This record gives sequence, C-alpha cells and structure tokens, in this order.
Amino acid sequence: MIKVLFFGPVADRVGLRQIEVPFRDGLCWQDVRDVLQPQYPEAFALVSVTAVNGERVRDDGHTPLADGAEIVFMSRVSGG
Amino acid sequence: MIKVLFFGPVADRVGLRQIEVPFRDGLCWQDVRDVLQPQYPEAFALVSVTAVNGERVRDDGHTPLADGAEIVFMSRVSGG
Amino acid sequence: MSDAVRLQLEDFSQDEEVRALRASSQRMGGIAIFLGCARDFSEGRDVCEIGFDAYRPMALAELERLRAEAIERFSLLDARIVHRLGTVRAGDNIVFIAAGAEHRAPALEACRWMIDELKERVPIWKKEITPTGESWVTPHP
Amino acid sequence: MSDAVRLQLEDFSQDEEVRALRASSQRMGGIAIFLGCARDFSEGRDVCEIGFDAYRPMALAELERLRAEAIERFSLLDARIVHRLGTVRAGDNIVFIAAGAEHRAPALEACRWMIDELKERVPIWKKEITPTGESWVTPHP
Repeated sequence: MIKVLFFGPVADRVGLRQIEVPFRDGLCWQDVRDVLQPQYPEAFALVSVTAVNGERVRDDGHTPLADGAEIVFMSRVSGG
Repeated sequence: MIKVLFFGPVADRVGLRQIEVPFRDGLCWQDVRDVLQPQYPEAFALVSVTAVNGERVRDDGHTPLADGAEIVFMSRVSGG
Repeated sequence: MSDAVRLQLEDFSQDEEVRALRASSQRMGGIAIFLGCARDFSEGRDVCEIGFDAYRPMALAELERLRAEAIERFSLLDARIVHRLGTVRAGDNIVFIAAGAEHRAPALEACRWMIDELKERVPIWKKEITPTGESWVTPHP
Repeated sequence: MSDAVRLQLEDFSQDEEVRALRASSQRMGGIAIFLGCARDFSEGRDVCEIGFDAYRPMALAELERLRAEAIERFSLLDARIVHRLGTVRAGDNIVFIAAGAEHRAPALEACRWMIDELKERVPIWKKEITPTGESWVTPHP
C-alpha cells in the first residue's frame, strides 16, 4: 500500500487528508500522480513539490517506490 | 568659560575628564584644540571627532563659540 | 533544556530561548533574532486568527537541516528555531529564529538566510481566519 | 512603559522590550532584533569584564535620532534601542536593538542598519578588563 498525504490548501481541495493507493512492483510517484490528478484537478493545480518518505523528490518521477512509501503532493509552503 | 570634556581612551591619556578654558570673544573650537593638543599630544593623536554642545561639528573649526559652550574631543567610538 | 529546533502549539519565551542559545558558548558576541508574529491585517482584510497545517516529520527534519546548514555556512556558535502550530491570534508569536556568532555580521546574515529559507522550503501552510471566512495564504513568489 | 531608547546600568528583559515594541501596532508581522553581548574572549585574550564610558547626553540624543531615522527610512512601525553602561561581565547583555515592520525585509534591514550606525556614531567607548589589565577597544575601521 502507498500512503498519499495532503496538507493545507491541497487537503482542502481534495477534501481528504489521506488516500491509500495499492502497491504494485515498479510503481513510481508519477504513476500515482497520473491516477489522482484527473480525480482532483483543482487540488493538483496547486501542487508544486512532491515529497516521498519525507524528502523532496529530485528524480523525474520514474524511480520505483517501495511498498509502504509515503507520498505528499504539496502546494507552495507559507510558514513563518 | 568653555568646558572641555574627555571620555574613554582620550580621558585616560589626558588624565582628566574635564578642563575649563577661559572664554574670549571670537574663540573657536580649533583655537581650543590648538591650545590643548601640544599639552596632551598622545591624547589628541586619538581624536577623530569633535562635538560642540552635543553636536558633531561640521564646520572648519572657525565658527565662534558662545560663552559656556561644551566641547568634546573624541576618539573613534566603540559602543555596541 | 528544550530542543534547539521545535514545532509546538504553545508560545515561547524569548528570554529563555536566548539564555539557551547563549549557554552553548561564552564567545558569543552577536545574536540576531527574527520574530514573526500574526498581524491583524493582511491584504486589506482584518485577520482574527491564523491557523497552521504542517507535514510535521518533514517540517521538523527540514528545520533541523536548516539550522545545521546555517551553523556550517555562517560559522555560527549556535542557532535555534521555534515554529508554532495550531491556531494563533492577532499579535501572537509565530516563529522565532536566532543565530549566535562571535561577531554581528554572520549572526545577522544567518538569521536572514534562515527565515528566507524557512519560508521557501519548510512544509507548513498558513490560513488566515477573518470574520467573513478563512483562506490559505498564497506565498508571494 | 519604559522609554523606547535608553542608556542604563541594569540588564533588560527581551520579552518585555518586545512586548513594548509590539504594543505600538497590531500590524507588526516581522520583528528583527540584534543583541550584543560580552564575550569572554577577544583578540586572543580572556576578558572578565567590559566597562563603558559614554558622553551620555549626546549618546542618548544620537540613539534617539538613529531610531527616528530608521523608522523613517525603513517605514518601521516601531523601534527600540537599549544600551547598558557601567560594567558588565562575560556573557552579559550589552545592547538590544529591535525593529518592527509589517514584513520581514524592512525589519531585518533596519536592525542591521541601526547596529552598524550605532557602532559608528554613538559616543560610547568600551574597555576590556582582563586578568592582566585593561584596555580600550580599538574599533575596526
């Protein structure tokens, strides 16, 4: 299972703070995004950064995920 | 009477914190300096700023002083 | 003593934070602090409260990294960062950042760098709650 | 409430100073603070105490002017400056400067400007008292 978390304005637009996506071998974060974005287009319009397991991703989205990975699709941060 | 004050390292080298100089019409701060500097050459070697009545002087030292004026010959400040 | 980097609901005391910062070295000659607080007025609307949402584990890790990078980059003697979560009211503290160095220039530069970086990369989101509704703050690019 | 600009023998509380600063406006979103403190080590020598001498009336007037200029130049909502006199020990506070503005950039810039200007133009002189004697601090040009 892959856990997808939403925070702040993205969570408001998705209407959920967490979604679980079934794991399969070779699944990448871009695959997860490709599934979710059409369902929540307004939320994903805000997304500018993706984090996998608490680290900002720097790959092109095609590195395979491990089962149990945690993905966060984040809008621009506004703390401070 | 003109009051001349010394502070910090200048006071230490003069060995005094205050000197009084007789007033005469037309006396300027440069005249006062010309009298004191030969007496306290080591102290005046440190002097970089002169204040008259609490204001940094910006004139060439030839504006006449009023009786009772307060002059301070100051070394570079080091507060903060 | 409290941790040098914290996310917390409750307010903090600057005197205590500075005491903790200073305890790390007696060579500290300059401490620069940035304190962010909730304004009652933003973009022309009255703001009563500010609510925060955060991806907590990542936010804390990013703040720890920010502190370590600042210490390294500006040769600081120590640094501290405290960010509040939950809901705060107009006038309340939001964030405290302190940088201590032997001299003032690196302390001031590091403080500025830390708040600028925090606002760019730490996963915390701010919502303004006004008498007529609430809205997430859109960061200025 | 205490004056926004002070020369004093006793220590100060940052929490109190910040509270006073903030009382001037609820629009204050950013407060930048510089805190100068006595190091126990300067130019390779141990320093036990630091003594100050000041041309008090002029120092106070210059600090007042500095504050007014900073408020004007950086559109601050308020600013405060406290400088201690007398003798302080290693680790003690020497100077507190705070700048409050709606946003962080002017607060940070004003704080830096005030401490830089203070060190250039306010008639206060600092003496380091070490186990082997005392000496006036020579400012770096």
